Amino acid sequence: MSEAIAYYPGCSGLGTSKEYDTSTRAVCAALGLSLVDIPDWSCCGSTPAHTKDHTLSAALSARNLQLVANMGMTAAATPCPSCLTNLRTANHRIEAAPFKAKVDKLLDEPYGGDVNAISVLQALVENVGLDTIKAAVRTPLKGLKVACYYGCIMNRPPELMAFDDCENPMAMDNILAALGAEVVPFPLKVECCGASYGIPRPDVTAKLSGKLLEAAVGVGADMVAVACPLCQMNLDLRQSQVNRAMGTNYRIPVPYFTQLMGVAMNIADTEIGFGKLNVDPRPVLSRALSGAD
Amino acid sequence: MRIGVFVCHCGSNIEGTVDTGIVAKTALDFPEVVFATDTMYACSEPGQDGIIQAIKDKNLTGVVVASCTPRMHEPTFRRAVERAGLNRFMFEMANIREHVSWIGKDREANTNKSVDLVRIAVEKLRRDAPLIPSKFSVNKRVMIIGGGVAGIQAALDCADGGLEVVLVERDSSIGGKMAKLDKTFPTVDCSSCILGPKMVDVAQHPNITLHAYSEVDAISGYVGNFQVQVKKKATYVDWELCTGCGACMEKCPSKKNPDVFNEKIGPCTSINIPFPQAIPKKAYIDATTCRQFVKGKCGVCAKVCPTGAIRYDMTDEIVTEDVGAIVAATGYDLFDISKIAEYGGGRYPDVITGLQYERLLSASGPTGGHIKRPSDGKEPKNIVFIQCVGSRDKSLDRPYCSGFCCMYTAKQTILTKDHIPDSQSYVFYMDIRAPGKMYDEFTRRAMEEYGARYIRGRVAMVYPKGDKLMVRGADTLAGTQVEIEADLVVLAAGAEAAKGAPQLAEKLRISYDKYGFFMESHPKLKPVETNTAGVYLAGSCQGPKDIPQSVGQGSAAAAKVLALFSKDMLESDPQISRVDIKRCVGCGKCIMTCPFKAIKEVEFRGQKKAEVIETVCQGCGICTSTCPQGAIQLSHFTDNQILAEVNALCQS
Amino acid sequence: MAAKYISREKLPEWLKALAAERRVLVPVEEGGSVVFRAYDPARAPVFGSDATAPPKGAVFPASQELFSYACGKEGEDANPTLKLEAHTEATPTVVFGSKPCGARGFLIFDRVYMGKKYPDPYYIAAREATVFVTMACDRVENTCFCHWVGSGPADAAGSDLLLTPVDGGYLVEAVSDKGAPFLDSPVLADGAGKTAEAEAVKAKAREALGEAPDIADAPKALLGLFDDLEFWRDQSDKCVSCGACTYLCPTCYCFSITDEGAGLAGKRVRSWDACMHFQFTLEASGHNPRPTKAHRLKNRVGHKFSYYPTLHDGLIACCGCGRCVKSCPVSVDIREIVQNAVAKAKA
Amino acid sequence: MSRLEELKTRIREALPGLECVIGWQQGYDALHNTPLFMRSDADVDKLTWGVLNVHNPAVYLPTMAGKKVGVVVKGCDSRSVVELLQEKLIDRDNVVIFAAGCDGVVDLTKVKAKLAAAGVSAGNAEKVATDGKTVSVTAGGQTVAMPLAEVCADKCLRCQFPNAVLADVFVGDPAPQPTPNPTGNADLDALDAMSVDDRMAFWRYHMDRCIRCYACRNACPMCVCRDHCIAQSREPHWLSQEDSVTEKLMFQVVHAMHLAGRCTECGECQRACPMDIPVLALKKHLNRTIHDLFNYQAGVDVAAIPPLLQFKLEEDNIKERGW
Amino acid sequence: MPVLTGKELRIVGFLCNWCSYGGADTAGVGRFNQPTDLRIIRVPCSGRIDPLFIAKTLIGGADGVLVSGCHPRDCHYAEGNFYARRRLEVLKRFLPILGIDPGRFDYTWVSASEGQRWQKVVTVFTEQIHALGPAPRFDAVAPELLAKIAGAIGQGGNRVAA
Repeated sequence: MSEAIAYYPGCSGLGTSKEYDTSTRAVCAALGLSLVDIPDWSCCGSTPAHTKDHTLSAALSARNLQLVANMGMTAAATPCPSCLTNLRTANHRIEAAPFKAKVDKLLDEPYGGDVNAISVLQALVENVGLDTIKAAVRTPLKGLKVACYYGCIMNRPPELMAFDDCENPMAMDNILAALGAEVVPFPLKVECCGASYGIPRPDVTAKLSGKLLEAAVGVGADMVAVACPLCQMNLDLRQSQVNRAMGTNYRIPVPYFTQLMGVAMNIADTEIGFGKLNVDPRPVLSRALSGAD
Repeated sequence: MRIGVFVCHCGSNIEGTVDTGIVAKTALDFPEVVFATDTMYACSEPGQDGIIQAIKDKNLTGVVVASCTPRMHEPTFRRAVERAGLNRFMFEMANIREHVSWIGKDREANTNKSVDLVRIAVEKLRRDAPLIPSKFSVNKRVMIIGGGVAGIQAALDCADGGLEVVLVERDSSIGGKMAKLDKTFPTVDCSSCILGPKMVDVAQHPNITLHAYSEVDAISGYVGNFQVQVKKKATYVDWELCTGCGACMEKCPSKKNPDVFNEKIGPCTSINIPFPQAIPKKAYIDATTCRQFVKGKCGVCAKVCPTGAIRYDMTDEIVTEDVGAIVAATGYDLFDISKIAEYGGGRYPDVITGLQYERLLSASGPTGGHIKRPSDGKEPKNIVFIQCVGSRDKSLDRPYCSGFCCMYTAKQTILTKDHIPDSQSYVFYMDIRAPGKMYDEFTRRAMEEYGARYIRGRVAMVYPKGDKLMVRGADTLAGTQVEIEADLVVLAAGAEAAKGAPQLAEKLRISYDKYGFFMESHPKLKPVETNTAGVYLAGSCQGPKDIPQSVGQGSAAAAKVLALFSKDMLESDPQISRVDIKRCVGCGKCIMTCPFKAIKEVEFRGQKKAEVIETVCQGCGICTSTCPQGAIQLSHFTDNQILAEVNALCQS
Repeated sequence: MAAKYISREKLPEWLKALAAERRVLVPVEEGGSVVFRAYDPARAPVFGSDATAPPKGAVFPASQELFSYACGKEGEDANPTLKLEAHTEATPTVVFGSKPCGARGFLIFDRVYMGKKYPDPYYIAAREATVFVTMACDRVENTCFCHWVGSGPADAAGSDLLLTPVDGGYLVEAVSDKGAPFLDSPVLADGAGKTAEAEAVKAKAREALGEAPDIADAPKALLGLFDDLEFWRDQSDKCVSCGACTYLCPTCYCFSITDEGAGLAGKRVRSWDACMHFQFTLEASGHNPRPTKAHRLKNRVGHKFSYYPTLHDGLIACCGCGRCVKSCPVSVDIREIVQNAVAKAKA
Repeated sequence: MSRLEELKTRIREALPGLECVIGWQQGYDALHNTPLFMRSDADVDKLTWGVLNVHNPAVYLPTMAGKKVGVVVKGCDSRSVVELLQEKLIDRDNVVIFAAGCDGVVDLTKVKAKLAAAGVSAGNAEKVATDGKTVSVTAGGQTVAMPLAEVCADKCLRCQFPNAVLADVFVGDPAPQPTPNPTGNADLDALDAMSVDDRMAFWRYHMDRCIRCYACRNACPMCVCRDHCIAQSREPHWLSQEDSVTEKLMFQVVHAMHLAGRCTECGECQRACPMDIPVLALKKHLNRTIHDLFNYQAGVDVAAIPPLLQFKLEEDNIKERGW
Repeated sequence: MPVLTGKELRIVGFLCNWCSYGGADTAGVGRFNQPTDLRIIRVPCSGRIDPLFIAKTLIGGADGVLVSGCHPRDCHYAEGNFYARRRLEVLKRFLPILGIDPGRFDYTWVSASEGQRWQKVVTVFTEQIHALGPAPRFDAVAPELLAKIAGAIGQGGNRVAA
């Protein structure tokens, strides 16, 4: 099987979530899903742009989607739910002709409107398939208890994202189960991590993220698998902040689900990039996989 | 033609934004209009008398009334012109209230628009012809579809009125939702104790034929003469022989099936009598779980049945019932709580519906009337009730209020306290809707005497923590977030249209709203009539209703049927299609498209021609727009009439 | 009166001069057909072949308002007042460049609409206001049969001026009193030297038509076949009962009258009618004395070659232009029918 | 035995049981064929087969209902017969269909233009010869050869059915399936390329010269209202008899809409028009719509139901417009 | 009295009696303000609406035509709107080839209970027609436009008589 899809890493993919990007690329390559880089891609028009100007934000998304169209492709995958929201929102908004006209005015080349944006998670489930993933497993994650945390916007709003159940999504659960991990029933899969409050109100973020960590520990998870750079940052990088604020002492790894896929598929460590995480999952992983626990 | 135009003020309803004087004056310039006036209330007695007087004084041969919608008063004015000696079809209305005065305040534009609407009414009237209805006989039998409390009441009232009644029930017993309730609000009466006798009356009434475990398959005909095909589903038990002794249920080896009567919170056997008071008290076999059908061998019930009533080879049977009127009383179903994933219904066993809770409370329920939670059978202490689950929620396409949930939740908190004195009930609500007699007092008692804690706010999420359920919501009065550790969560699932309601409506040729509830003829004045003559509504099939409302509607529908049947002959609506035999080329396209099979092919001087069957034609006019040469014309809505209206608007 | 000459190059100048004072209709090409339209210097007239539609409409429009009416009412029960308005006056017109047969058609009209019994003011006004400048044929087509009906390629009957193509231009002759003053135009040169050449052109065209068959017995023959429906069935088998032949015929003059009302006002409209249509003789009862196309074709041919000539001194109600043959979707050939009738009568 | 001779033989055999057989013969000149109603063997001798058989003989069938008749058809004509059968306007037992493979027929308008370009008039045609690829017309003593592909009817350029879709007697070898030639859609393509306002001007320009002769209607095999067409009735009174562009165009709309889902695109409406008005484009556009919406083509299946006389509860290709 | 010049355009509605006419009534009862341009012709069923009425109205000089019937499956006569849906859709797609902007005609489904929806439909459609402006007329095509078309057809040149 060889399938190709345009790949939109998003700005965090080049920075804070580099390991998400590298692991995604490596895993997809190994699974035969060819991620084709979009030449000259730019910002998706996320937070800074769309809080200021919806037209500008949509134009930025439309620009990137048209670049995909120019590649002769009809779909793009992105690892970042925030990018995904923005790309899909733009597609939705330009269905109204007057809005599209305003957007096109800002563009060198009008957007044809027929490029679909999906998450890497969706691409892995739909374009690759669980059977293929299962077949690619070399080191089953047997014994590893994982809580899958999707974040609040991966499936919301459901009419726009049109993928999985928005209250009880299962895509990542299914993938990790395919890798051989024991997926614990995590009730707060789509709860808010505090997201952008990290800067203005770190106390709110600490509380909300703390609740997530508490629930994960409560259901016996060894680690929390995530699919969103911002969630990952709040749960991992800010874990000590959480502990300070809540009087707890968590030290639970928060890897990207693609990194765990990399482990199961024997991808090179350099691509998995565990070293970039705050809480290193490797000790927990080796303990779990060796059946020591 | 001598046309009179009457422009109604409707008090200030029209006059407020339309200069009716100018409309009347301008109407005098229209062709064949010889009289025009404005009038205060055209529909009032003096108003109607004025029309009648003018017809006589001015020798009018046709009348236009510009007032409200013809859907309201067209019959009124038709009767008025008929009293004055005109044919009642020599009358047209211009709707200058609903379509003009009430939808804008620009007096100049409204007056101008009213003039246009009068103009097209005059042009249409000029092309009207007198129509004479023909008469046909009435079959004085009535069918009631649905054996809930509304249908039971309608059936008993009709039967007591001397009519032959055919009652069709989808389940194996009548009783409907009311039979599943433990107690009723606000009297906390025993539900089955007050319903039971009525059910027995149905069984024993000589005028009532009951088809239980049956569904309406097809309906043809028209008011006075419907033919209804009823599918009697196979019960695999010969009900002539079954005595309802229950021996089969005791021995049936397939015991773990979800009990539909108990809202699937308890098990039942494959051969089953749903509850002790069932009418008819007969057993039926669920072939999807019965070992004889699933595995091909068992036959235990056949062996133990003392009367030898078991028939594994039984098949569905169609019986045809000829009736003159039909009452739809098909009730409602509950909103599927699993659609609101954040509440965990369907995912967490201890999140249940109010009706399931009703079964837990009921002495005839799966727990014998002891409240035990489904997951582990423990008695719950903290019980959270969530209101408006699938009601008043636009995002779920359920914007309407289900009406009775506030009340039954209050009742359930009271019963909970009675059952478990050391329990605590919490109720998350949006508003308390308790507008019935003694209703509000009842909810107050729940709070004040029984200590139920009412929290005004929505629940955001229910999630498990250990063996508890965490209920997180807002208390909008306190302005805080609340989180309650619950043992059991009861969702007041909203009412929605019964499954299959739209399909039945299509068979009945009645309208239904976007949620599947049947449409009444007029929301205020014709609450149990439909727009299809001879078809009436009772109970929650029209919209959520509590028991007294449903019973009242059952009686109302029965009264309508009795009034209809008080005449031996009915008049057919003469607004039907007619064939110009000279123009008809016999291509049969009208026959193909007629939804009522109201057109037949006949031979006329050796040529094929179409002919309309007067009593069958419903006057939709599909044939008229299908016939390329316009040889079949719908009376009162002919091509020339519509073209005259078009031309009047285009050329004015 | 002495003939004049005009070169092709000068023709637009003459047309412009004529158009300055009156409506000038010339044949122009429109979507593949040639139709008479008001002269527009930007559109070159097509003189080479006969127009698809003859200039019939110049005098007898396809539809024409006979009068308009308006009812007035003053308040209730007042007797309505009725205002009628009729316009018979016609626009002075020159029809320029028709073939002679196109103008000859009006001879058949004239006897109907300008007779003593039922003079038609609308027609008379239009006829008198119209001058026909026709162009003699220098070549003939397979469908031409003017010589059968007592006409020919240079027939002046019905025309006011006759142009004959000669080398470099046209010889211009006045062939009626109405036409004579037009020769005074300064654009026209002396044509004396071109007369002989013109005569040769006319003779050549006439010769190209060959001998006409003898149809003198046609009136009697057709009348004799009045009840022979099988004959007419055979002749009309392929006819599709459309109105192309009648509407394009320079001699068909039948009309229908309809009232079109809108509110209190309206108009009475006269429009071309076609005897090939079912509605032509449809009675209000639904009965139709000419129910089939056989009945109707019988009438069309019979009228032209028998009934009309019998009433009108032998004048055949056909100018032989051949449009009915050429424009018929199924090539019904009136010549063949007439000949078949004559032959059948002989047999 | 040639196809034509075999056809004649088969028709002669069948003739005794038939009221007549409809075909073609040479008309008033070499360029014009004309429909032929064969009632005797002598009539059969006149039968022709070839590029000049432009007419659709199916048009006569509904008027002969009740009589048993034969009809000779080209592929395209046979679709009209099928459509008539499908709508039960003729009786299968009463029609015998004779057919042979068709190589295409000419569009006389195109032939005339070719001749005009060569400086001769079609009105003087003397002789026509064809070899299946080329048509040679002799007129005014001059012979002009033209490739059939350049002068054939547009419908032949798009032809999908060179052989009858339904025939009782099929003589000779079936004609090969032609490759569709996009130029056969040039008329519609040109209209598609116009702005809406230009199209209005287009129809105003063309309909102005319409003479309301109804040749388009009467030559149409699917116009079965015939004598009762609403264009000429007062009850109902759809159209006035005024010579106005709106009334004339409205009739074209009536014709087109009444043909929606029934038109087999035989092109007779446009061929019959004495004023060369491109009325077929309207029907082609409508057929394209019908195909897009209902994936339907008229006149290929006797058992089909015309799409506007039926419906689906959920339409595949009709989208609800949001408000 | 004509439509109010400069203020209103000529919009004709064809509404089925049972649903949309009732929906318009419901909108009236609910006092849902609407533009005044629309004039409603009541017919029993959307199945009664011959698409030719719409063509006739538009060619006859209306600026817009709005048709509304019962929602599919909710026809008082069971099937009328199903036929209507096909016929009206065909007409809508046919209009542009005639030279009529398809935006001048729309059809929709409004039930007797949907007063607010009716208000929205009328408002949006009226705005749509005002955006398109007064309809051009076949009998008043600008001479320049006509000349342009004539020129274009002339250049095609294939239909010139000999």
